[in-house]
Amino acid sequence: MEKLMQQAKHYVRDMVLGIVSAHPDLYETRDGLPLILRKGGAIQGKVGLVSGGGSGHEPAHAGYVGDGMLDAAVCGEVFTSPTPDLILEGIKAAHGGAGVLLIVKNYAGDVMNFEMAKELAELEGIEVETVIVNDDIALPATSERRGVAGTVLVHKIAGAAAAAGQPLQEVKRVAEKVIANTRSIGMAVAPCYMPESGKPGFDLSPHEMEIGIGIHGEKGLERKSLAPVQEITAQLLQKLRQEMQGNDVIVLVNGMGGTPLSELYITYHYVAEALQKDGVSIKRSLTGNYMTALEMHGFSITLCQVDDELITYFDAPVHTVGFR
Amino acid sequence: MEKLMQQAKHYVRDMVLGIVSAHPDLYETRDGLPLILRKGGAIQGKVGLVSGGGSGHEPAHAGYVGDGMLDAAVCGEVFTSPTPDLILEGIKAAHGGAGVLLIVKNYAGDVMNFEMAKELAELEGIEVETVIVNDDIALPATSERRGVAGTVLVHKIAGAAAAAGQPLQEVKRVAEKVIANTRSIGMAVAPCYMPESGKPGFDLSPHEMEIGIGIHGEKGLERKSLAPVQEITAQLLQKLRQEMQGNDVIVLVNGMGGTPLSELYITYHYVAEALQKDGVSIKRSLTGNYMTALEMHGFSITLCQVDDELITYFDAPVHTVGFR
Amino acid sequence: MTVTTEQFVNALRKGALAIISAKDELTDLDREIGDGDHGINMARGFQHVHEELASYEGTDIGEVCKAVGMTLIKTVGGASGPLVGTAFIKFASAWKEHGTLTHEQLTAGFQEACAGIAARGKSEVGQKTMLDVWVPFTEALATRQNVDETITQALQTCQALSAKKGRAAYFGDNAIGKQDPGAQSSALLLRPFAEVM
Amino acid sequence: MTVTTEQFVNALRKGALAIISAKDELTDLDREIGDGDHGINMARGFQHVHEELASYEGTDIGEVCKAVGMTLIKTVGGASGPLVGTAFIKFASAWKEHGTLTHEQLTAGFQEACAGIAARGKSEVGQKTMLDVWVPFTEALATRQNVDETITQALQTCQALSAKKGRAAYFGDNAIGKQDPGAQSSALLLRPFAEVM
Ligand SMILES: Nc1ncnc2c1ncn2[C@@H]1O[C@H](COP(=O)(O)OP(=O)(O)O)[C@@H](O)[C@H]1O
Ligand SMILES: Nc1ncnc2c1ncn2[C@@H]1O[C@H](COP(=O)(O)OP(=O)(O)O)[C@@H](O)[C@H]1O
Ligand SMILES: [Mg+2]
Ligand SMILES: [Mg+2]
Ligand SMILES: [Mg+2]
Ligand SMILES: [Mg+2]
Repeated sequence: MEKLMQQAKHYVRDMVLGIVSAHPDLYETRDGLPLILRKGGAIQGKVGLVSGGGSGHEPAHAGYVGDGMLDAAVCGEVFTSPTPDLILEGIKAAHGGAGVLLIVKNYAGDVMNFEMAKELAELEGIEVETVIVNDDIALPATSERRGVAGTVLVHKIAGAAAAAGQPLQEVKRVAEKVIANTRSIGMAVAPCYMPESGKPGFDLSPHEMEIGIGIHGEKGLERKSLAPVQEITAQLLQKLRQEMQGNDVIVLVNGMGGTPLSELYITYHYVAEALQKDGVSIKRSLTGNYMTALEMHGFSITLCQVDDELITYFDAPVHTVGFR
Repeated sequence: MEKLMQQAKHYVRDMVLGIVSAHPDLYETRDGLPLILRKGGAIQGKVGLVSGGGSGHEPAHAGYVGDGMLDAAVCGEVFTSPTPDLILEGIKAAHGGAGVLLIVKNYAGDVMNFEMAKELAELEGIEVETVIVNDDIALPATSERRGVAGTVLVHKIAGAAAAAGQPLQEVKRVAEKVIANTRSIGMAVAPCYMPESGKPGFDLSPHEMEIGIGIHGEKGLERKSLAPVQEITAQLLQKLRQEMQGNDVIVLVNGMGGTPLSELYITYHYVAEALQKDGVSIKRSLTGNYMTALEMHGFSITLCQVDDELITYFDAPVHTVGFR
Repeated sequence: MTVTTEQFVNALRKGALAIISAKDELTDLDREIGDGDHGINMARGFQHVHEELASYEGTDIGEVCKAVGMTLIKTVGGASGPLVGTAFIKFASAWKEHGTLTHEQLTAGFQEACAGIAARGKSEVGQKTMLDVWVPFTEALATRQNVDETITQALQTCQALSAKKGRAAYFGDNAIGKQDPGAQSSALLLRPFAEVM
Repeated sequence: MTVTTEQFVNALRKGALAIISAKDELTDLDREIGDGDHGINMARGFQHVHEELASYEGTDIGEVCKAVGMTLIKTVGGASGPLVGTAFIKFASAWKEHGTLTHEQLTAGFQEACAGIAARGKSEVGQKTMLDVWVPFTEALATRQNVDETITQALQTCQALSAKKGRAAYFGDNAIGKQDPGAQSSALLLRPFAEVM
């Protein structure tokens, strides 16, 4: 797979320059750092929300910076956690005096780098809390579970709580509630290719699919012959539903970056049909590319069990490129 | 390339079902037809806007149905013009007493099928006008030039004129002004695959690219070794600029469906840099998947020369899934 | 020579089946100089036609052609749908209420069909389209030449043309040597009519 | 045995170069049981370290380690960045203002580094991570065993482990028989220190 880029080592730099120049009304950056900040800077008295991680997941995380969601997105190298010094800059930019919540996906690298940044920020007198998103049920051990597309719902809902003027501990509680209620699982029919090495994350033969893939080109946990999408979604939904009690959900059918939108809507059709048969009430839904893995061709399904509080925050106004 | 679908022959049906069930607040359909209609039906006294064509270009055209843009999108089979009877249903649904404008891309099939539908609608007493979009400069002969991503700008700007209450002839004039001012050209590093045949539109060796591709898997007009993106954009911009006088433009960097958003932003960065060097003023810009060709990996650049009138319409509020 | 409704329907059935069987081949031709759907489009439409043919029993040739034309217009789509559909609608008006056709009537119907395609497509013979089969076929019919040989010859001529209309026109001279998918499917459709004449 | 700043820096230079040359190999290991970036990450960081080494002349071992640690933390990213970076920061506090190191001081510094990695990574030896090289290396150093052989042996042991930490843990037992990329890069980094001891 060929890459549309100038030089692999400038991939993230050029992307950040592009994002900022494409949306001059929404974003700013600082000192040429790979940071996407909400235009106008921190809002005084509002809890700042900072997320980020490796790049290659666009529109995550930059696309979720804006009114009602994030204040800063920290962009690491492709699929590589950003470093603590950079995250610290994001925290400082997002801090409007009411503290900062870090929304971190559960990867060793992200957890450690954000933790080090938190320590550094605390040294500078900024109150910082962290939530760790681990919605991917592909792995049985919850301690190892990865943060994937469900992270976007945490951004949205916690972002609305912060925008509503809630204090840091309350925003954190809401974020943790979303995390506790959210589960995802993904699949792919074609891998992604790293800009630097040009190599695929895994090699798939034609007519095969990987179930339980991550969003960094990690192999899946199971390889099968490709099935019609109704069978695939039934299998994934069964795994998801085993972990959930409630019957009121937000559904997210997330594209992995290289999936035609038509296929995502076809997938959503079978997901919605199966959930309805199962007595589940779809309160809200999202279909599209929300948390991608470069040009991987596949999708993930996320279910988030909701109550009135979460729906109210979910419906709150938002002004970002990646979420509407 | 494997397809995420149930059955090729139900590809469009399932997609339409998915689109409608994913956005119950925005859309409705009618009698199980592959039509996407704005929820609530035609607006009395407003000129109705109908577009469409083959499917596989999502979010076009369904994603542009909504306040401020289209009233109906007619969904043909993948890359196949819809039939006159179906287009007629779309026209009827969009007609609020003030006539209907058909926004048609310049393909023999679309032109003929929309023309037949117009004749049928006129028999039923509906006033219908047509504009033909032909923004793709890959072909020298303007009569053969295809309608590609620039069509989205016609939807947006004519949609705003209709929403502003302009009469049919005036909406048509605005649409034709956009068409006259808009030029596009595209390239790809990987083809798309037809759901039914499973075959690629063209075969590319690694390290090659096609310049001047269409949005239906048509081969490009020139095959070259892949170059860094700055060289590619310089070459495409030179072709575009040869055809344009004005220096105030809207820029659209459109993804072909399988292109990572990061690559589109990298592309936008070099496009913007080159235009600025060239003394062109970018009044507005769009970067993302607007007019795709299934999972094709590539992009197109569209320049639309604008004045105050077009910018005002471009900036007018819009409420759709595909455009914001 | 007269053509009965039964003969006409039989020829049409053969033509439809030939197109359905050639689906992949036609699609591959369209991948070369089009968008790779011609076989899919035509097979979809003629599948419908084939299924409906039985229900036309007892009607006249004009009725059959009107129904076939409407089915094609509604189910083929693309560029070929309105064109082939128009041809049958033109047949329908030429042969309205005809249970049999004389040689002159048959010829006149095909001439109307060719004119209909040309008008709808704003095209003419020599532009590497289906007209490059329809027009020579009709001329051979009018002048009582060997229709089968004419089709074979017409396909050869068409293949050597540069493309001026439809998607193949994007390739212009690069289409020389490649067969036009619509010409190919038209040959499959029309060849069985040679037998009834 | 004492280690001078010059010897220390020389060993570090060799280790950095070994990692830079093994970039593709390390990345390929990470493709198998990770996300295919370990070589890219480590090479990026140690490229910076290598370029900065010259500028450390005249400073002591503690200073060198502090600068190296900060550079690694700021430029490697991923999981390996904070871990290897922490190791050097721990060296820095153990060897603060030391121009030379005795065997005991060297050992103590490595023990601090191992503890630092384990604390930062919430991990321990036996989980198929870089600790499976760092810990046996440090033990061999403490007990004056053959460090070079120990590393070779440690890599073999690590390769046979099931994965419990980092991305490789996603594969659990399926990681058995595959080498941990962080263990491999740690071996490349630490092997040159065997020579100065
Ligand atoms: N203007 C035209 N006049 C006559 N025939 C045409 C014209 N445009 C296209 N065709 C015919 O239609 C064929 C393509 O049909 P098809 O592939 O089904 O539609 P599309 O080009 O819309 O994908 C061409 O091979 C050609 O024979
Ligand atoms: N919790 C941990 N403790 C110790 N080492 C770890 C831990 N997590 C990961 N590692 C090491 O980091 C290596 C992966 O580094 P790298 O690929 O650069 O980062 P990432 O996993 O973020 O892509 C693994 O091979 C392993 O040796
Ligand atoms: Mg990584
Ligand atoms: Mg077509
Ligand atoms: Mg075609
Ligand atoms: Mg890695």
